[in-house]
Amino acid sequence: MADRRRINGPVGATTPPIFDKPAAPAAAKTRDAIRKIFLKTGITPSASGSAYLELENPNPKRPGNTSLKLSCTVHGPRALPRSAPFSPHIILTTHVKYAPFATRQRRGYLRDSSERDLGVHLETALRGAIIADRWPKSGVDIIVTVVEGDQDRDSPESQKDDEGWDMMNVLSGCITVASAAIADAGIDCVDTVAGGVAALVCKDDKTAPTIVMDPIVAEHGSILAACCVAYLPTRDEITNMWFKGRLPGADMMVYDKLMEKSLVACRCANRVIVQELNETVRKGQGIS
Amino acid sequence: MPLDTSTYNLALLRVDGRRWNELRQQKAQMGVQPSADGSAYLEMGNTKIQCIISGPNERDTKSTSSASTAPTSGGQGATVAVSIMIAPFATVDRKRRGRNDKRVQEMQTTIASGLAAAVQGQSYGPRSTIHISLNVLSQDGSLLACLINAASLALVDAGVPMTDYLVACTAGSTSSYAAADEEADPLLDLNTQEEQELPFLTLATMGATDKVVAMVCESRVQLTRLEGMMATAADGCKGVRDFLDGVVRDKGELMVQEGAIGRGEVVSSMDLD
Amino acid sequence: MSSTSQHLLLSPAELAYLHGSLSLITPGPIRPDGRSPTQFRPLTAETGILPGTNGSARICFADGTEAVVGVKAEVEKTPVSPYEFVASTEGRKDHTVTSTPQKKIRKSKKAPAATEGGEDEIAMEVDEDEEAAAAAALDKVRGSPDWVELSVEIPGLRDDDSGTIFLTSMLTEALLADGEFVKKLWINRRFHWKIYLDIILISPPLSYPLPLLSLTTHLALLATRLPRLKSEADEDPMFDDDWAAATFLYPRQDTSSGKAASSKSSKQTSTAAAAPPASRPPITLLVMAVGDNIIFDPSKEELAVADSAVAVSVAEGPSSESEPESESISATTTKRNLHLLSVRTIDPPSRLTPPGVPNSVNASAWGTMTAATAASAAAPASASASEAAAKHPDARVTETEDVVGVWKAPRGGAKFAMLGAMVAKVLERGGVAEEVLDGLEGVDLG
Amino acid sequence: MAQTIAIPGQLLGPSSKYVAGPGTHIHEANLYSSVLGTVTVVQPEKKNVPGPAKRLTKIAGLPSSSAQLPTISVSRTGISEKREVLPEVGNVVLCRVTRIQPRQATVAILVVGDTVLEAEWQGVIRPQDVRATEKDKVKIYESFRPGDIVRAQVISLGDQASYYLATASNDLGVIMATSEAGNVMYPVSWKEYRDPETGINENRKVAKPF
Repeated sequence: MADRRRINGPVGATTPPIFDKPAAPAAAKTRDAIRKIFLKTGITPSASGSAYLELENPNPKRPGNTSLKLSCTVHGPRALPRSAPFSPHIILTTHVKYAPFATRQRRGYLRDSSERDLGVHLETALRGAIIADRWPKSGVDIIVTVVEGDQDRDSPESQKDDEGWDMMNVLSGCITVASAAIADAGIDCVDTVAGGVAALVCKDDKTAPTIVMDPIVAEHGSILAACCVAYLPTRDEITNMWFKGRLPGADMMVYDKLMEKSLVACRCANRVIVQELNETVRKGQGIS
Repeated sequence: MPLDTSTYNLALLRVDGRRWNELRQQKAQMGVQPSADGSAYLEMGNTKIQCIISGPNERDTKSTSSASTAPTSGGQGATVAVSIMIAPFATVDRKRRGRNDKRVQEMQTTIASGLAAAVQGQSYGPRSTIHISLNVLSQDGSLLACLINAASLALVDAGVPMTDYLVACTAGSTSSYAAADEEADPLLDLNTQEEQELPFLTLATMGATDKVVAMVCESRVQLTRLEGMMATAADGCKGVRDFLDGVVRDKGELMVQEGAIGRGEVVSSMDLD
Repeated sequence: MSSTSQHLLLSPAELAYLHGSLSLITPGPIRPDGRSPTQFRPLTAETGILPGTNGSARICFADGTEAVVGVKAEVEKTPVSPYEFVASTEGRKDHTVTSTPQKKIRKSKKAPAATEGGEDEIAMEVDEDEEAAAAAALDKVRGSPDWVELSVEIPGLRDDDSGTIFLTSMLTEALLADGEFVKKLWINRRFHWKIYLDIILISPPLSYPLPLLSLTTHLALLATRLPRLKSEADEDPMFDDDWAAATFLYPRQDTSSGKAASSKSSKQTSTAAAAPPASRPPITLLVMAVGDNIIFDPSKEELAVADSAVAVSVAEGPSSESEPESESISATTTKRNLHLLSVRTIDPPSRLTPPGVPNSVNASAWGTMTAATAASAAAPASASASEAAAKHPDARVTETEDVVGVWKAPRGGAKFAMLGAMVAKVLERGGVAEEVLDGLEGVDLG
Repeated sequence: MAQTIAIPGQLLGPSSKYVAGPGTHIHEANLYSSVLGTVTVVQPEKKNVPGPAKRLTKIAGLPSSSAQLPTISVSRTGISEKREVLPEVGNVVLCRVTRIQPRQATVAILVVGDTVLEAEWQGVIRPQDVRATEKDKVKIYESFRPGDIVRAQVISLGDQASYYLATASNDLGVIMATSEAGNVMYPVSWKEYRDPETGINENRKVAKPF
């Protein structure tokens, strides 16, 4: 018999209220550059290194005109716990955590598998850059918090993007912000790492697909394929690459063009890092 | 869907056409996993289990955290660590078991303490561990019994000294507790349908002797019927032991042919009881 | 710590020797087990080992690593998301959801500046009877990625361990990348199949488990069969309970239509392997680069000296019209239409290996610049490095030139051209991917 | 003028002209910066031909004089006062004794050279490293007590948990001790501290105050 104390909801499924029709996205002007990046290091005094990154939203419809906010803190190099085995090099642990309010779908406080996946990508990207045997027997924790995910709040629910393309933009942001934070923390790096994304998009199945840098998921009709690259500009080497999607033919041409485009995106992002790091040193010299 | 045992009394045949004291069809293989110290694959009916043994080696606490352990020969011998992994596709409807699933841990402890009684661990010293990992590929009744049989077969393959095979079998009673009719006779080696419906117990004995090492009964049984069920289970264990013994002897024969052990020294080293 | 690097104890000298032998150019890389760069380790594979599942497979490598995959399918109700409801009302059709699939409704969409009341009538014509061919309806259908659930179980690793999760997401991504697989799970607009793919690694991983897991998944999906649908379009699904009539998830390109039904559970050893199915599930190959050599299916030792490693997921799509399909059915000459699904770089465990100490700095080897020590051939820079050594014999190793033969964990990443070459080598005509697919076709699907 | 600024990965010079100091790394015969900071070039001090080199405790070959290259290094002074330094073999460190066991004294390393560490590193002083003379007659509890501040020298990276330290020369040892009664004591001899109020002497391995 039903529990008298509990008031049960209606038996069948009910459809939620439908709000007013969101305005159609403005025709996306062809953007052949990455979104403007705001980067600031040394924002958290308690961490040994920290950085904050924002990606500007080109066609804002809401008050805050950013589409991605990331904050990264680096704790280390510090002593390893007693139980850890002897390691002649630094132990790198990376955590990527979405704030519960960051994306359209609220995420819990425990890290789910997609965040752990991003963590492994970030670790691969940074381990290539860090000179590990400079800090024997020590560990460094890199924690990136996604304050605002790169998801457009206004696109109608039906276009609910469950392909996860926005994860690539978040990963490239994480790589850039973590690299700035590591430099701020004074951990020896072979080079600064910059993240960049390029995607193969097509308006509708008539027009030929085009390659776009730093894609905004809601702006394009449908994204066929995308790749996110972590790049060392002066050494011209790639430490992490993540490609996903379906290329029309098996020809490598489209694949290589996509990769080159993402490297261009990385170089632009790297310019921002270099400028910000110069800024901190100049400011540091000003004081001392 | 309840198993209608009513038809049983007519032709004395069970759902899968077996008599009351018939074991299910058993198939077994030893040494299926070349990279492990000892391995065995056992099928009793549709319950299929693969057992991998690594050890006896120096105890590293990391891997034995999720397993349950039991010291052998009163603490001076090696410890036996058992970890069971039930595949999500093992049962009819897929069920993914969490990490510390209480029922699995309980089975692990029963098997570990059972094997600890059978294994002569003192030749390995207290700091070594024999790690037994059991993978359940498909589950159709008397799971604990099959796990024990697979583990003891794999231990023989790993060359761990044991006093005797540790064999186990399940036995149930045809009428449920409420029916209370007198001439309910016991059933041997139950499958899932019978287990869900009838009271049953799992009995593990030290080889063909009647020494009971472990007994698990989680359903209500009338005391008068318990004795009959235990006797049936003990007979079942003898049948299982003969089957396992056959498998081991075939494997031994194979090894002799392949020249793993010389024919002469085999006979001298075996102190025939 | 990636799962591969735990119990591999190789000294810097061994690592340097391995790296040297693998990066040889002239006779090509010399691998510890003597394989050619594109040669795979022998494996035994069998399918249909678990009658209780919709499809199952087991692959065992020669070195003993073994994986078992079970595929189970359940019918699940498709949640009708409210917004689809909105989209359908935009089309102004009557509210009862009985019309045929969306494709038949011809509607012209005015600029959605429709006022709240939406009184403009959009001409709409519903053809009740004209049933679209199933194929035509299929491409309109868009499955959703959460119809597939894949879980990996590795002994010794917890399932929320980052290594396991990386493997799981890589395998899932390969399956979902091109959206073809989820379309097969569509029953009608109200129901769909939910596929559970459970992968178990029986023994602790001896080498990086990715290729083994993906090959086993490939075989299990090939052997998966779903009961034949008897019900019509949008009714509650009714299935034929004769398992022999079950249809394969990846239908076969059979000449005789009855072939699929007749080759049911009875093990046909004599007949030629069934013709390759039109499209096949994806496979993921692990490719490794040392120096300029590209090596496939690396063992644990080889992976420990890798400069870079990449996992490439490839699938064989239906032969697209653009390439004329050669008529002969025999597996060798069919031109496979491979297309790339996903590529991920793997963090090689070589970065976690301890460095060797060159003689110039090693105090116990008279770390001085006497002409005899090999270091003198290196740039003189290392000379004064030994001066630092003299200051305190075992001071931490200061930066020195890369001395040939002394192992140093690789720094930085891989060159762009090298990554491109690795992917190209997998995809090229008659390349490794095709060789693996041919090999897998040989397995008689139980 | 402000020194030049170096970003990790910035080319500093060919490795044939410079020697790599801290904060730099060598890649394909070129010197690159590996830390964010300012570049400093240190000319090697003119080496007057040294007399017979003082016999070092260990026989180490004489550095040949041909390599007189300036060492280039990138220092993080000024970037942030928290400079992360790792205790290196040979550094003189200040540490606080946290635990005394018969076979070792466990210490927490606080200061390396002249930089105060932010992270806590653990060190261990073994009885045979306490004194240079009569190594086997050393009693730990007569040399250190929990709470003392000790100046020691790092002799090895040690095991996974702690560095190995030694106080085997005169200017190493306890530099500040608190007595049983709890007030700060002053050194009276090379192995005794005295409590000014109670006048009781306590045994310590005293560092020669300079």
